[in-house]
Amino acid sequence: MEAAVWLIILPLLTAFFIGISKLYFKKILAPLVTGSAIIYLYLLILVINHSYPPKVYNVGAWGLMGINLMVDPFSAMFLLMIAILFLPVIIFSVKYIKSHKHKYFIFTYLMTAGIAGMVLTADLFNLYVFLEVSSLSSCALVALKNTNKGIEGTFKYLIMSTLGSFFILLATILTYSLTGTLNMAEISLEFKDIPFQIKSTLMSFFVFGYVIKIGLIPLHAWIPDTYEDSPIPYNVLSSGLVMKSAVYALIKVLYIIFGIDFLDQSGMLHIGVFWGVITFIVAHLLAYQQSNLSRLLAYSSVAQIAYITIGLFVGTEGGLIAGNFHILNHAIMKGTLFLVTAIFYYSLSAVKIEDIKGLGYKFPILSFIFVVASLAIVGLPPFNGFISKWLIVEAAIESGFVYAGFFILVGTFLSLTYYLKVIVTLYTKTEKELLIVKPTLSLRLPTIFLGSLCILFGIVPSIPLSLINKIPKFLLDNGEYIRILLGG
Amino acid sequence: MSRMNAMFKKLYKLVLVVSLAIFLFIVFDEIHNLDNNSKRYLSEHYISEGVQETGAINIVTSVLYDYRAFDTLGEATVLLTAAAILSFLVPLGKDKMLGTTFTMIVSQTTKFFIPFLAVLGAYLILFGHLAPGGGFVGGVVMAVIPILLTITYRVEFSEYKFKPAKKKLAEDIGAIGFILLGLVGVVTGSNFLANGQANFGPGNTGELISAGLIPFLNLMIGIKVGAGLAIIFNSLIKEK
Amino acid sequence: MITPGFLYITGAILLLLPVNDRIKYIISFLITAGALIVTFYLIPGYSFQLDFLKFTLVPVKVDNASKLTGLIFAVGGLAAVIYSIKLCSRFILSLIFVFIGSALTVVFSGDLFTLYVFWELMTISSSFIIIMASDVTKKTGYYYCLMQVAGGLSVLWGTFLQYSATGNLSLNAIEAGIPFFMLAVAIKLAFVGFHTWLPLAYSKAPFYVTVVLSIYTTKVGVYIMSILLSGINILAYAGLISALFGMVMALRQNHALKLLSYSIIIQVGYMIIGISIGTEKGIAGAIFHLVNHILYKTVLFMAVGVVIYTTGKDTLENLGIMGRKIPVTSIATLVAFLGIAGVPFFNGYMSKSLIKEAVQEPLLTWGLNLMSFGTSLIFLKFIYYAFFKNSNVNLTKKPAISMQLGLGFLTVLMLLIGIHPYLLENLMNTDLGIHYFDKKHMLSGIQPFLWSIPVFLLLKKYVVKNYVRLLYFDMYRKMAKILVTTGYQLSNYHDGKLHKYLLWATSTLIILLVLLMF
Amino acid sequence: MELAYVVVIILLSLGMYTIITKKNLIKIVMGFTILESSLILLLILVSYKPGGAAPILDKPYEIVVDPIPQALALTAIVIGASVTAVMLAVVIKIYKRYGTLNVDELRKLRG
Amino acid sequence: MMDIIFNMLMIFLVITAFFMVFTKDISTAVIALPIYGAILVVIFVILQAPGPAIAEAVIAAGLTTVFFVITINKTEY
Repeated sequence: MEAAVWLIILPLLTAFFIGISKLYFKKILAPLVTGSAIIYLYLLILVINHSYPPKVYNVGAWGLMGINLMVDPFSAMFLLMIAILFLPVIIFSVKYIKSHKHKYFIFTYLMTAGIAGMVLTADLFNLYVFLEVSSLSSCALVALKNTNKGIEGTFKYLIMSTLGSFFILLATILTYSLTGTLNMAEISLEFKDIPFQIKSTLMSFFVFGYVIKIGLIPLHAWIPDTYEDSPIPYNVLSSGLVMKSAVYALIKVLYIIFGIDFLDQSGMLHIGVFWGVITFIVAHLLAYQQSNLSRLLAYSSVAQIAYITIGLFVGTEGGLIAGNFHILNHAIMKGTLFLVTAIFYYSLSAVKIEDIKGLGYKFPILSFIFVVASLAIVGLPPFNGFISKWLIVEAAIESGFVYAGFFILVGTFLSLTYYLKVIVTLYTKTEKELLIVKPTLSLRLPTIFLGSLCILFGIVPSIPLSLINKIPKFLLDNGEYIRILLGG
Repeated sequence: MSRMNAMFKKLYKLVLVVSLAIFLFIVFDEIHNLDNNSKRYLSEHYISEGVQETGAINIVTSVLYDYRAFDTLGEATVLLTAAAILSFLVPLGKDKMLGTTFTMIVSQTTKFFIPFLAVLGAYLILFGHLAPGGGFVGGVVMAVIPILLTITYRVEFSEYKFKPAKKKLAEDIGAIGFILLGLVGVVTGSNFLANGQANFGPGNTGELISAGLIPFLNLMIGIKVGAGLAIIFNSLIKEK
Repeated sequence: MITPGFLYITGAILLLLPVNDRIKYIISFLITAGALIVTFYLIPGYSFQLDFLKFTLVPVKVDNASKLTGLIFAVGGLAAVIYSIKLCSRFILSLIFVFIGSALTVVFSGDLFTLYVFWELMTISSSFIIIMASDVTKKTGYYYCLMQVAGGLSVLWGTFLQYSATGNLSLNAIEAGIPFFMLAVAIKLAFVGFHTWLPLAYSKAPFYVTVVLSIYTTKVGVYIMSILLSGINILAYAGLISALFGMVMALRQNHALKLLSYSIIIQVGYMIIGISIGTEKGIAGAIFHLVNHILYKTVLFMAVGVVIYTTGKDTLENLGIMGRKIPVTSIATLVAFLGIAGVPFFNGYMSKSLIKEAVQEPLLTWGLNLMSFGTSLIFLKFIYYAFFKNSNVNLTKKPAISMQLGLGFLTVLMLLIGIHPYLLENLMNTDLGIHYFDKKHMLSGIQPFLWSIPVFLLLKKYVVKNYVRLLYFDMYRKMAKILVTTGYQLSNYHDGKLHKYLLWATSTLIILLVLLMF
Repeated sequence: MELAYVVVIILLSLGMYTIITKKNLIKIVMGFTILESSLILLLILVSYKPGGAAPILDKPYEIVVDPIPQALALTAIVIGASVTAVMLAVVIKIYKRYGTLNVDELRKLRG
Repeated sequence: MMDIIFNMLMIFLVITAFFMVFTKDISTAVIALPIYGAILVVIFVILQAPGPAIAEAVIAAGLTTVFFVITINKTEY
């Protein structure tokens, strides 16, 4: 399982080499980043292929005394998401990013390293460190355009995310002082004897810290601000990976450390589902009001993450499968939408919704993809979003959260209101002469790739589901996970 | 009415903070009553076996650079990220710090200090596994040299002495070096960042050349942190 | 196994390829005719199973009723595509193919999952047809899509309730979620109160789009209602109310397309009554009426389309073009008029008498008579404008051959069914034991029509009046306004103050602590 | 020793209070440094054992304080300092762009 | 004896923190920052944590204060 640690080292090394290449040989940037991304893709596929049964890698060969990396189906699903998004975004960015190009790639690679670290690690403090790596580089990317709005968004992001990290660190420290260890498996074993009240307080700190980064209502306010004036390819990674990595960490902490039984007793499952319902209703209503396309998509991200939250907090096998599938699908759909938006911005600096008027006739294929992705994200058949929403609703009803299922359908309707608004604008003819920069193939190809995945996973959902189906076994029964991590 | 509103808002914030404090108090009290010191078998293992296993006397260093060296990698990355953010947030411009010039005495004293600082930094870095200190602290002390130069002689001089590109290069080399040292473990058939377990010459404990790779890791971190902080400082200063 | 729906969707994908006009014609003709042939040779009782996720789906299940419905859908598809092929672009044509294909798949679907997926696909494709078709239909398409998706979502919710109650997705024996299926069907059928989308979409959209939409949208609703909700007697009165409402509204219209749209509501009322009776005759009558209605309403829409095509407008005044200038269209219109009025030896007559035969309660019988009477009245107005009122409208261009071909094809079918009504029974493999052309049925069939002529002559000045103010009240727009206002208020709370956000965060923390600790 | 925990709580609450009430951006960043320092103090308190020696084992000691939280504290200090530096840089940038340090005037992003 | 010093230091720490937060002038607050850091350093040393103490002295009390000073310098002139 040497490849697992390479998943973290390779982006780091690439980032450092980009730093050096900026000083001495600027020309090699594009081959360097694409080459590294291709190798990274290969490594990811290698690790995903060997993810079942789960494997443990001891950093420093210290066994349980040091830090362990663990590849289980849950992290493999996440790695699959990185594999799908990362190379297209890198290829897209090579052409798209014009200013601070080196810095952009440095931060992107650092962010990916942080996310890969968060996904793979089985150590609580290590999780915090990598969380900090990914959120700090993410902040940097928000500020990259160096505009007023970008800087303001960065500041808000920094403040909120640092507050979240702070509570995560507090909870981590308290956990250490209670259990004397930082290994998740050992903590989980030790936690069996800890009084209920302490555990629930710790859990609320963890939940609060991660939820700030996930952005459920009312902790969501910074998310649209960071999306509004940042490089759009970054938004793909931000909504696809950064927010999701926080979801991942939260779920891992809750399900592995605290265990499903405790979540049920303490009422966290109910809180999570209810929170999700509130969030997507409000987020949909807010998204309708937006005139800025990125902001609209950001609010939509908040809503979609609420669906994911519902799926994951339902607490059954079906719910976990549905939530994870929606994590993957949302990354693909939102990635497609953002990439198309980015091409619109690249071609005629369209920011507002009315700026894209009439583009449906200028870019027929891209607009078609935009329509496909937005219908998918609304949850209409036969696209991938529909399948995962179907699974979420089914799981919610199955475990008694009938109201959640009903409101998901209401939310589908609400999300259609604003996506259809955008689509209608896209296909409204305009008198204005549009000055258009033709997007090159390297911009169009990644977009088309992601868009076609929307259709593919909608018609043949069994491809990703074969991997995702293995996840609930390790989350619902943390004994299995603990046994493997402890080397049994 | 608006004053009432403002008063109410303030009170509400106060209530929030106080209730947070009360919750924390309850939790701390309960944790305190639990008596958890018996559970620290991991740290007891570090204390009883750490010196033999890693060869470093300073257990904190051996935790940082051996048992939990992966954390340190992440931490160094955070610092590098911060340095990178600052260096691009700043447009190229002249400094405007204070705008005063110092007297002869100050500059002479600075000159006088620099060798001492260099020696102190080197000591802190190289003896990190034997005494308190280590790469981070030593790196910071090293970074004070360009900072002092900047404060006393303005940025131009400092950057003439220590070119920004060189600092950036040093930072990257530090970080890459850390990873390469970690990869030594992989090359020799052990795991990434292996040191104590891979038996890289623990040497005689208490000596300078001991504890395997720890001094070298310390050195790399020292270079990285020193260069990174110098970049951060100069960037902040140059911000118009 | 090739199903007609699959064939159509393949055709849609083929049409997306950059082909020239000639190939476009060939592809369209082959696909539509092929689908008709395939549907004709489907064997009742055939079904096909498919494993998807953890369900076993039945994408194709043929029985007598679905075969007849599918056949008329395929006929309508052939006629409509021939009619509109010259007018619409390749992309719109492709969407139309998706639309027809999904409608056919819905008809042959054997489980709720397939039903929902293709129901929604119909909605999407038809909305995009409306949105893309012209510059003035953007808002209409938006409204239409939202309404239809609301209906689709209630199908979905009903499906979920049914699935969680029974554990399977089969179409028979609906136990749970009936109100939601009702809501869905009501929206699809343009039931009174849910009808707002229909006149709007059908009158604003280009006429060739309207022709296609009018064949399938409401009829799929009728067919699904006959499967899922048959035999709920109370709905018969609801259908009656809906039809009477449609009658009143239709009488007040000045535009041909709107008049026809409201008349759809009346005709759908017949089908609702037939289905709600629930007996074999009732349902068969409803299905037959569906077939007949598709035929004559499509012809009428096509005729109005020809008028719009040749004169540019769809006001009733412009119908005066009919007569010698466009002979084929005029004959077809007359035939369709006699059909819709329920005159014996024309096609509407047979299904109307069948439904009347099935109805037992006197109130409903009188209602049916009233509906027939109203229909005749409305179409007398139509005919009056078309043939008897003097007009000085001139042709601006000649109607295309393809349009007349589509029109003529359907007219021939109409005449055939009118003269030989047992044709439909044979196609459905049933024998209802009714003599259509005996005295009792003939009398009761022709009476409303005969009554309507003197009434029309007497009340001509009220019926033919140009109503300036139209009754128009749309509560959905009001509801949408409330939602938008709420969103605006919420959006105002996000005023960019970091302190506010931090305060929300801290409050959340405290709430979370309180919730979890106690 | 109990006093120390109370101090941690006080510092933490004080930091939170600073962040949610103070208008000045620099004060807010200062609130974060207080928060960070409270956590570091907590870490050191967790590591402390009465009568323990510092974890530098040049000779065998009876009781040695826990080294792990100290290592974590070192990491936390560096991360905290990095974040503070970034925040301050952004504050300077905001001052250049908006001409103010009042947090309530950062309202270009809304809705 | 040690306990008293320790408790005194703790109280000083809190007072410094309150001073930092509630003083009107930012410069004064920033000047209190190294004092705060210094007290923390002493506390760390008392609590047998020399490593973090040095780090705190150099990084938190030293560098962070310098950063704050620079920020004030850049924002008030």
